Amino acid sequence: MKKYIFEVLITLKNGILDPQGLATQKVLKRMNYPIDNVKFGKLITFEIDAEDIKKAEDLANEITYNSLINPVLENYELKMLREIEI
Amino acid sequence: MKKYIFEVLITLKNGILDPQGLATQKVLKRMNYPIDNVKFGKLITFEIDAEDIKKAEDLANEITYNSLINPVLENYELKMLREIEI
Amino acid sequence: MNNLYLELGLKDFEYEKIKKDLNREPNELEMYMYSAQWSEHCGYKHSKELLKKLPKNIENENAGYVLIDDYAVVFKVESHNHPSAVEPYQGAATGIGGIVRDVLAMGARPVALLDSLRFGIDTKSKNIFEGVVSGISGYGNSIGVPTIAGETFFDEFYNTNPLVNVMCVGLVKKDELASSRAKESEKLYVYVGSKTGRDGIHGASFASKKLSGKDDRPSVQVGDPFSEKNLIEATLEILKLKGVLACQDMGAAGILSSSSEMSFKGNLGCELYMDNVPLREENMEVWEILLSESQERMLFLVESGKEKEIKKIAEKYFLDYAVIGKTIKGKNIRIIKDGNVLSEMPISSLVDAPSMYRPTNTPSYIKKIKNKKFESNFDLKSAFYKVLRDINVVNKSWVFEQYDYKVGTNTLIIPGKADASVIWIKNTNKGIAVTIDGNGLYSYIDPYEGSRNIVFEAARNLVAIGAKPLGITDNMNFGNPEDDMVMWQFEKSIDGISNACKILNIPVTGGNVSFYNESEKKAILPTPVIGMVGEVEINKIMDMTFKNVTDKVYLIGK
Amino acid sequence: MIKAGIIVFPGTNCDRDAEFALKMAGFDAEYIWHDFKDIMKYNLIFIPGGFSYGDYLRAGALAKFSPVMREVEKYVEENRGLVLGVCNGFQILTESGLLKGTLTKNKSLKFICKDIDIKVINRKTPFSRYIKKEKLTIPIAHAEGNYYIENYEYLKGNNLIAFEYINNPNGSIGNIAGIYNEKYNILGMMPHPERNSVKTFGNGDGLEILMSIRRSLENE
Ligand SMILES: Nc1ncnc2c1ncn2[C@@H]1O[C@H](COP(=O)(O)OP(=O)(O)O)[C@@H](O)[C@H]1O
Repeated sequence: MKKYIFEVLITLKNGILDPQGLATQKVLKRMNYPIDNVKFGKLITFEIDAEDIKKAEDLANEITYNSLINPVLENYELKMLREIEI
Repeated sequence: MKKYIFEVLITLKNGILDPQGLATQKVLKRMNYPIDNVKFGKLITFEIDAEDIKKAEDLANEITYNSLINPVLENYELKMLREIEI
Repeated sequence: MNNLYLELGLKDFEYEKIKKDLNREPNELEMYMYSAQWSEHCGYKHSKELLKKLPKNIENENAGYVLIDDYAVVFKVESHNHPSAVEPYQGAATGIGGIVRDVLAMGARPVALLDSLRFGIDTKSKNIFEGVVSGISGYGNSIGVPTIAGETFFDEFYNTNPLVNVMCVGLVKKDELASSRAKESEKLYVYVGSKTGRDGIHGASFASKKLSGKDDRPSVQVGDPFSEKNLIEATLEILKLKGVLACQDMGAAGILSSSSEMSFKGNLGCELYMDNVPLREENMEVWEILLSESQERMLFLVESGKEKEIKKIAEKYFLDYAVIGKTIKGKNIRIIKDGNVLSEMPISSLVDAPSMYRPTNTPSYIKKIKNKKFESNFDLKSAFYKVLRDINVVNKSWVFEQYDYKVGTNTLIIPGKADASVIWIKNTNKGIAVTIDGNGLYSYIDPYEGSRNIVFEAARNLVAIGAKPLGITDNMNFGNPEDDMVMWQFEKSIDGISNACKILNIPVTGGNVSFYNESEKKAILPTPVIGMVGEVEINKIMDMTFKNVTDKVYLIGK
Repeated sequence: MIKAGIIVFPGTNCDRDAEFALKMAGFDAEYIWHDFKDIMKYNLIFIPGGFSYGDYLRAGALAKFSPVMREVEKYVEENRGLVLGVCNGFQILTESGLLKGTLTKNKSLKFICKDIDIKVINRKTPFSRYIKKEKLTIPIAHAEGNYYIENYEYLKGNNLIAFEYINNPNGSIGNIAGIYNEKYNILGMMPHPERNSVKTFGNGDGLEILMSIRRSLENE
C-alpha cells in the first residue's frame, strides 16, 4: 500500500461568468495596475491510499470528476505530486 | 510592452483550520474512498502588461501580496506561465 | 524557566500568590495554566470587584435569562474586538460562534443575533468593516440564526481598534434550562465537537513568540459554521437525554477553563485525560491542548453508561466525541497523560484570579469638557442636511441586507422598520423584543450619565414598539485598565448602568468586559454597549412607518 | 391529507420554516433525515434552504451524495409526486442534475436578504395552476442565486421558466428566479415562499404557491 498525493487545479470553463474575478480586476484596475483577465479557480489537494499508481490515478480521477468539480461549469487538471511508502 | 501571464496558488498556512477540506473529506470517506488530508486552496490567474519580466514580476508580487491573499492565513506561490508579445 | 511567568504575563505578586496557594513552585505546565486563567480575559482581574455592583439576577452561568410565561429567554453579548482587528472576517465569525455556544450551553435554541459595530474612518478601517460584516453574514447566515438588529457607527477614535460586539438570544422552556454546575463526583466529562488544534493559543496571554520556538504559527481562530450548526442540533438532542447533568461551551482557555469551572461550581475536583482529546495537529504540547481555543466544541457532564447514546448523536452530526475526564471527590484538578499526573492543584486557586481593583479620581479632561463653550450660532438648514448625510445617520440597509434576518420565520419586526426588532415565540401570543445600543461620545463626556442614558435609550427603543423591558446584558469596551483614567471611566459607567437598571427595575443578566482597546495613539472612547430584551404581545406591536394620510403626529415629552 | 416530506441535510436551516408554512397551507408535514430511504409515501418532497454541508466545495454540491438523493431521483423518475427545492434546495437539485443549469455567486458577491417581486411565467403546472396573482412578493436570502445556463433558449422555448425577477437582484440569466424540469414534477426556485406564508410576515404571497401545489395534488 502506498500513499499518493494529488493536486487538482479547477478553472471555470470559457464563457462562464466569473463574478469574483471581474470584481477583483475592477478594484485592481482602479488602483492603476496594468492587469487583465483575472480569473478565480480552485486548488484542491488530497491523498489516496492505493496499491499502485494506476489504481490511485483511477480513483483520483473518479473522485475529481464525480465529486469535486461541476462538469457543467468547470475544467480540471489533475496531477500526482508525490508517492509515499506506508 | 509585453503581456505576462501569471498563476498564483494560494494555500492555507500550516495549522489553520480548513473547514471546507474537512467536510469534503468526511463526505468522501462516507462514500468509502481511501482518501485523506483534503485541503482547499485557490488558484488565481491574471495578465500583467510590462516592459520586461523583472517589472512584471515585481508588480505581480505586489498585487498578490497586497490584494489577492490574506497574509494572516495564507501562503502563496506565484508562477509566470507565459509571455506574449503585444 | 524562572522568567517564564513574566513572559507569560504574570506579575511578581501573582507568582508569589501561586507559590503560596500551591505550597511549592509551579511547574512549567502550571504556569501556562495560571497565565491563561489569570489573564484579564478569563480572570476579570480589573473588573470583578466592580461588576459586583451590578444588579444581577443570576450568578455563575454561561448566560443569564429572563422569563416570558413558560419560557426562559437566554441572552448575552460578547466582544471580539482584537481578533477582528487582526483578521476581520474570522474575528467576527468566531465572535458569533462563541456567543451562540454560550447561549446554547444553557439548553436554549439560539433564535436571534444582534451586532453592535464601531469602526474607524481610515482606509484600513474600511477593509475591517467589510470583513467584519461579511464574517457575521457568512457565519450567522450559515448556522441559521437570524441577525435582526444592531448598530453601525464610524468614528476616528476606533481607527485600528474596531469594536465588534455580538449578542445572541436563545429560547428554552424554563424547566428545560441546562446548567454548567457539576453536582456529583465520578461523572464523565464528554467532549463533542470539532477537533482541537493550536487555534488561539498565542492569544490573550501569550504575547511572546519565543516561548514555543515554533514561532510563525498563526494563532488565528477560523470558524466552521457547518460544524457549529451541527453542534447546535447535537447539543439540543444530547441535553434531552436522561443522565446528562451539565453542559459548558469551551471558550477562552478551552478545555482547562470549561472543565475546572464546572467542577468548581459544584465544589468538586476533576481529572482530565490528555491522551483522549481529539487532536487536529501533531505533537501538541499538553498546555496547548488544555488552552487551545479551537472553535465549535462543547463539554458535557454525564452519568457513565451514557457514552454510547451521545456518541451516536455526535456521529449523526459529523462531530468528534471523546470521554476526556471525570469529576472526583476533593477540590483538586489533576492533569493526566500516559498514566502520569502532570499537575495536581486546588481548582479554587486556578479559577480565582487576584483582584486588581483600585479606586481612582476624576481625571482632568472632565473639567476641561465641563468648561468648554460650544458654537450655537449656525445655519440650521445646512446643518440639517449635513446631519442627514452623515454616514452614522443614513439608512443601514447596505449592512443588514447581508444578514439573513428572516431565517426561522419568527422575525416580526425586521431591521430598519423600528428601533427594536421582535422575534415571535411560536405557538404563543408573545414576542421577544430586542435592541442593542451604545454611545461612546456621551460615555466619554460623562461616563455615569452617558451610561445611564444608553440603558434608558434601549428602554425607549423597546417601549416605542410596545414592549416591556425585562433585562439587559452589557459589554464594557474600554482602554487599558492599568491607566487611572480608564479605570475611573469604567467605574462610573458601571455605577451609571446599575443606577439605570434599578430605576427601571430590571436586572443585568450577564455581560462581558473588553479592556486594552487602544487606537493609534490613545484609548478608544469608553464604550459600554447595552443589549436589552423585553416582552411584547404580538397583536400590540408598533413600528415606525406612517400609516394613513391625515394621521396626526404628536410630540410627547420636552 | 396531502403528505409533505421535508428533507433535512446536515446544515439545512429552513426546515422549520418549511414545516410551519406547509402546515399553514394545509399539508401534513414531517421531516426526512438525509440518511433515510423511504420517501415514496409522500405527495410532496420539499428540499428547504440553508447551507447543506456548509455549502463547502460549492453550494449544494456535497448534499447530492446523501442517500436520500438517489431516492429523490427515483421518486421523480416514477412520477410519485412533486418536488419543490427552495434556495439551497434549488442548488442541490441543479448540482445533482435533476434540474438544468447552475447557481453561482451573486453579481454583487454579497449575501442579499430582502423582499423581492417575481412574475409568474408558466401558469400551467401543478405548482402554478392555482396562483391567482400576476406578481408575487417573496423574500430572497442567498449569496449564490445567480442562475446560469448555456442554453437559455431551450428553457425559454420549452416553457421551463417558472418565475422571473422583476428587478434582477443577483445577475441571473433572463432574470430567472425559478425553473421546472421537463416533466413538470420538479420546481426549483431561489425566493422563499415559505417565509411569506402568512400575513404576519408580509402579504402572504408565498401561500399562493404552496396552496396551488396542494390543490393540484388533491385534484389529481
Ligand atoms: N450592524 C447592524 N446589524 C443589524 N442591523 C443593523 C445594523 N446597523 C443598523 N441596523 C439596523 O438599522 C436600523 C437603524 O439603525 P440605526 O441607524 O442605529 O438607527 P437608530 O439610531 O434609530 O437606532 C435598526 O433597525 C437597526 O437594527
